[in-house]
Amino acid sequence: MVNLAWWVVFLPLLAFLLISLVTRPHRKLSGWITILAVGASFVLSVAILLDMLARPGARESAWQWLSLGPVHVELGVLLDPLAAIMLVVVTLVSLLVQIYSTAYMGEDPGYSRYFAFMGLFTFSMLGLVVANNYLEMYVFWELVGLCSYLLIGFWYEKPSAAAAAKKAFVVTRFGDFGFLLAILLLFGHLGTFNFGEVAQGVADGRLPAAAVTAAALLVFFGAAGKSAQFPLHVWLPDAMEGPTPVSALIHAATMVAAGVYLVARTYGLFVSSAASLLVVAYIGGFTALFAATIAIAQSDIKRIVAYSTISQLGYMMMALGAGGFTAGVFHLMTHAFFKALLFLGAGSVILMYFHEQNIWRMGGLYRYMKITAITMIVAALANAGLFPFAGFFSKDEILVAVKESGHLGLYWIGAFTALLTAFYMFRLVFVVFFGPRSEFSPSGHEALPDIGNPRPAQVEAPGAGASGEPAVSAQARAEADKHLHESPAVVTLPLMILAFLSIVAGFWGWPGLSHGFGSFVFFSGAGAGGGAAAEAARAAHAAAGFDWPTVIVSNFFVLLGLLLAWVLYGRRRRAADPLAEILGPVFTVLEHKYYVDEFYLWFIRHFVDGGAAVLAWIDANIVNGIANGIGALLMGIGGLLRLFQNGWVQRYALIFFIAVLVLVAVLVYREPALTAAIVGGAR
Amino acid sequence: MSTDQLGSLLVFAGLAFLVVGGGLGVVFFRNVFHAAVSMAFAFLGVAGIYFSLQADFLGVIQVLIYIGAVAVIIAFAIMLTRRGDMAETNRFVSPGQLALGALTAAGLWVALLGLGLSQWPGQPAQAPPLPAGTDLTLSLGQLLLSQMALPFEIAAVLLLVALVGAVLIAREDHPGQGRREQPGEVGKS
Amino acid sequence: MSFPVLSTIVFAPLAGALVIACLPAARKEAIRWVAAVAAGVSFALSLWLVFAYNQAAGGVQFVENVPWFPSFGVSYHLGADGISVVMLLLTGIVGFTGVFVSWGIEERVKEFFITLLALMFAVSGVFASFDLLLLFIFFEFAVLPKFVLISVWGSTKKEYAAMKLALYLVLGSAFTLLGILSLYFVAGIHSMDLIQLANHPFTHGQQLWLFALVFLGFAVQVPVWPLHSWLPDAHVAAPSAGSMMLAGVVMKLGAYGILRVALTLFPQGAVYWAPVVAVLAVINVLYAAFVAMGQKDLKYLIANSSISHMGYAVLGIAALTLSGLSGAVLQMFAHGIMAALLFALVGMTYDRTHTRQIAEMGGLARVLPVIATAFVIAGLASVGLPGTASFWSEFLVFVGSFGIFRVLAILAIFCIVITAYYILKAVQRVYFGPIRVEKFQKLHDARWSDWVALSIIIVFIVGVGAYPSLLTDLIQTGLAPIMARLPESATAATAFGAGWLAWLGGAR
Amino acid sequence: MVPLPYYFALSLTLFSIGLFGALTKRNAITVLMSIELMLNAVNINLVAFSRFITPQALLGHLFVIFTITVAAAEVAVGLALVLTLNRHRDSVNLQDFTWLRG
Repeated sequence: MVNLAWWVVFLPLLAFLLISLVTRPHRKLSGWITILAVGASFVLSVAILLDMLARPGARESAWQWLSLGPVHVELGVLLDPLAAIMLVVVTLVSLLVQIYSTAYMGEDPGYSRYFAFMGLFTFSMLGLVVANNYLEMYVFWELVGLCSYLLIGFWYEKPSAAAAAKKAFVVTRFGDFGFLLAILLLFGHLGTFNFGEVAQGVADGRLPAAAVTAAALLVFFGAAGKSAQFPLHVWLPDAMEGPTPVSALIHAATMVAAGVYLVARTYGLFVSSAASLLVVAYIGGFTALFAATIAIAQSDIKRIVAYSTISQLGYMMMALGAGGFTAGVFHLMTHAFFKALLFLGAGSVILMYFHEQNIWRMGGLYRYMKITAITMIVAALANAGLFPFAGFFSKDEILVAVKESGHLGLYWIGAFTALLTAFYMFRLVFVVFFGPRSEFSPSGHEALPDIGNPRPAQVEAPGAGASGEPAVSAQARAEADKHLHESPAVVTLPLMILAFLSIVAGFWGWPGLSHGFGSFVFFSGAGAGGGAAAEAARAAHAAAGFDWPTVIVSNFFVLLGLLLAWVLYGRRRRAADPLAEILGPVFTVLEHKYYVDEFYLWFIRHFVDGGAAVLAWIDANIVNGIANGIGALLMGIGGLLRLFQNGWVQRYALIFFIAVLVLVAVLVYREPALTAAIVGGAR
Repeated sequence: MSTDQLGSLLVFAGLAFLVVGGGLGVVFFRNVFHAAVSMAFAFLGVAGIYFSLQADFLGVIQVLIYIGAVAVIIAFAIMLTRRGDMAETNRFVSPGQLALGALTAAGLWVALLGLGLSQWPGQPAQAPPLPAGTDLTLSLGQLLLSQMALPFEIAAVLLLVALVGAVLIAREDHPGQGRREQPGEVGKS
Repeated sequence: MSFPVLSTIVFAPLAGALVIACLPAARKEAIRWVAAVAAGVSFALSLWLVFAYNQAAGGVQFVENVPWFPSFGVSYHLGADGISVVMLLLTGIVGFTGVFVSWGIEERVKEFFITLLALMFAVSGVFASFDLLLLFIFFEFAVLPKFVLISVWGSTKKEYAAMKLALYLVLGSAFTLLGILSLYFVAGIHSMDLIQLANHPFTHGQQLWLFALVFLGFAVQVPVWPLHSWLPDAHVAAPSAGSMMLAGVVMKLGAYGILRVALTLFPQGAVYWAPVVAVLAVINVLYAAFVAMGQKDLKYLIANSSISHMGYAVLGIAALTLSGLSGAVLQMFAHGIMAALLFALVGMTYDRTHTRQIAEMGGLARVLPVIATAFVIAGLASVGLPGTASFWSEFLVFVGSFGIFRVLAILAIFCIVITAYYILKAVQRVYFGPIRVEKFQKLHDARWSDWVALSIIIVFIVGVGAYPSLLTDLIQTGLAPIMARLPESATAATAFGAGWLAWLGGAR
Repeated sequence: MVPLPYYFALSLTLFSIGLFGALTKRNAITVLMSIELMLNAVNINLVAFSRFITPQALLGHLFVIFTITVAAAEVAVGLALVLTLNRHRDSVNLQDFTWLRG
């Protein structure tokens, strides 16, 4: 069964090579090659999952990649419940996104290039999931970063896309720097890269406590880079420059989850150093709250969902930090479904609405896109965490785990973030699908300036829209509406599947279920052993069933958030954001994402580019200067000597005889014996 | 001092005066032709010195060649390169070079004078008398054609080469020499 | 003695040059094909060498030893051990692709290829020679074609750059010659043969100053930080094939020299100076990276990034561990082909847009897709992405040096972020984004000769990236004798190093 | 016959005058003349020392003969040169003939 995993991983790579080398000119064919490859991988993954469900346990097979003295690097596959789950999630979401992309990227000139990169991405992500040692994970980790660079910068002609791609790569690379240091630290002490052996080494205490914490924090540093945790979150919102299916696959379901997966895979490190757990929990919690607050003030449909992703990832990290391994992973799975659905839904809206992304130019689209609307509402409910939906079960588990770990502060942050999540989700739903059509809705395909969140004051004056844009006449809007229609089946089918999953997936985690998610994916204590204590805790936790206080608190907050959204946006009459007035200056701060980007840019422009310019100047003038200086010095001395050679015969004679005079003086007065000998020697 | 010593001293003084005066004349006369004439007198003085040293053959040669040939050639040269006002032809170079030149010459004179006058071992106070009947010219001739035959021949060749060379250099039309340069053009050729 | 493989590899380019000399200058095509064949022979044989080298036996193989100056004990001694095989392969690749990249040269084609082949001859000579003086002669001979290449076919400030290169390199080789002669007389065994000298026990004191001398001599070539200012000017001024050979192979002569002469003969000296070398290496890495970031000219950026990457190789050498050294040698190979590819691409871009200023170029990817894709691959290789050869080399260097110079290694590792920043910034500014300059609309993409060159190098970059042990096993056998002679306390570099050196180097 | 140092003194004086002339005169011909004076000074010395120290050997005299030959040749060539230069540069001033400068 294990070598099936090799096929799961390498099929998409085959697709990538086939497309980029052979079938590049044939668009349709390239699309189908990737879909077939990922589909096959999906089927095999499901087989692996079923086999894993039948007989759970870790199975590993490795192949010698590089051995050099003490350094042994393997290319291996490690299958255990965690990996099996992730395999299915990744391949399923990837398959749905590929199908969806055939329509979304329909008339794009880079069609086959897009599917080639999608194949490469799926290969790297699957490789990352099945990796059995740190270095192999780092290799696929970087490859995934590469694919995200290529796909964000897919429309490389757009300067903003190219800049976003570079930003994404550099920020995640910054995280990878930490991850690499962790690997080197662990290898330095334990002499191995393999996860099992490292966990065993840590358990046996061969790693000093300080080194364990350092390694754990560095690993988390890498994970924070990839999963866009604060302060390395800045690249994800900009990554929305890429095509929407890319955002759906990479920046919602799979790649960003890699950070959480990494922490889960190396959980042995974290468990044996309480300090690192604390850091992970609090950074996770803070990121969740931080991102949620920003999300409520965004105007771009994709950026709202992006910040929601950062917030949910914060939840997962908080869960792992609080010891809720199962909760974190379960939320990872459910989140993948409804977040992918949200992005694909947003993509469907954008596709059909003249590629417009600002929610304040939409409004009342429910009539035209019923399926998209309904599926997005399901996703919003799941994301907010209302009872029957998947989000509720995973988020509830997280809150329970946080409460059990005793971080009450985090518990209330989590609950309040649930409120914010519900609020911004339904702000989006109400503004986009319900209420009156916006006065600034686009009538044709020409690109319109970004109007951000129009303020009620601006819209007060009749006819004048934000930034002086004339309100669109009713007649023009009616004519534009004729173009609006539901997306084709290829788009709506994945939406419906994901919506179904967003509802059903939650039930697998029903507390107390005999073969529930908790009994399948759990952290079995140190290494493969599975300490008795962990076993008992898990059994007790599973049997406890619902933790009623948490259920009530979380649902109450969600409903409150929904109500607030309905009050502010459900009954609005104009395309203007009342929240701007309520929060005033705070709103503008949120809208500008706490000015984190601006700070980073300022820092880079001053210290990094500035430093580089200074050093470049130093190199050009001082180091070069010295070299040229020596050259000039020699030339100068040469020039001096030339004075003696000015062509006058008499000048030469003069010098000649001065020398004779000096010689004679020396001979006569300093060496009398010598001169006597010379003069007297005639006989 | 005996009378003949006084006599020879007087003769030497006269000759010395002639030589040094001629030398100074060469240097200090403004007109280069007067310098040439004073040079001739200096050569005459030198010839006298030879005779006073009983080197009569050399004295004759000195007169014959130096005064007869060299002085004459120099006179020709002066005549050939005569330009305008003769008085201005024999001037000194720039004062800096002049001072340096004078200093060097004087320095050399002082240094070597000290050496010359100092007593070095084996210096004969008085010139040893020549054995009677020694014919300087005869012995010189024998020496020249016996031991010194080779240098003698080489000297002959040298003279020939010099002769031909001088003629070639001073020829009027130099093939491929191009136009004359004006004084202003320094080092541009 | 069987077929003299090494002599053929070394002298094939020279033979090609001589044949070209006989061809009339007008027949450009014939000249180009003769050059291609000559370089091709050398490349094919070096490729064959990789597989024919008997790794089990190890040591120096394919030996050709003919006494040359018996009175001095100098002999024409060619041989190849693990390291030389890898370096010869590098020379073969860069030389062969260099010929194809310069297919478009029009003025003075005949002299160009004669010089290029002469350079290839000199460089492969250095890598194959096991006699100290022979190595030095080839080393010195290499300066001549470089000077001619830059000063005749160069571009910006070519005379200045050529003269500067010549002066620096001659300065370097002056120290090297001083080192070689002093070690020859100090050893007194009346032989210049590397293997015999390696067995000769130099005293500890001798090893200290001899190592310093030889290292300094070769350091100018690498270049190590204070002596580097010749490189950017020379690389920028050189024609694309010239800068390919310069960046691809000639920079490695210095590092190879340090490894082959300084490290093999004076291990204790190496251990003593290791912290200083490490500090210089890290300065090299960070300084050049920052300077590269501040550059406006694309070719200057790549030249400085080459210095930064060679800093990693020197750091690997300073670590004196097996993984550090093998990482250094692999980095020499990986950076060699990658720098050659980058310079080839910049050359191609320059031939079409006639500008190298990053600001003036933009959006070339739509007009030059092949060159843009190759540049992205090369850029990612220089960033050290897995799947490219430089990932493995940098990783091995990090593993090797992390244990010994903790603080310095961290600084060097941090530089992968800076490199990513400036390389991708350049790629974004030059190839992505909209086309800003109107006349760049209609540029013709890569010709067939460019295709050949690019594909060969990319195959090697990705090939070694996917399966590095092909080369690392070779390198490991090559390093075995050196590692054996390193005093076991080599890892305790601080044992000999003066106190503050150790502190600076970050004791374990 | 006055004692030897007198002759030496005379020769030295003549030599110095000749040297002074050669170093400081602008006119090429005067320089040549000064050189002739220096040569004569040397000849005086040769003859005087030969007469006082080795009256029989006559080597000094021989030397003088050869010096005179050389001097004559030298004057001839020297003046030829001066004439040609004069034809080119229309002046006899040594400072105009500076083609051979660095």
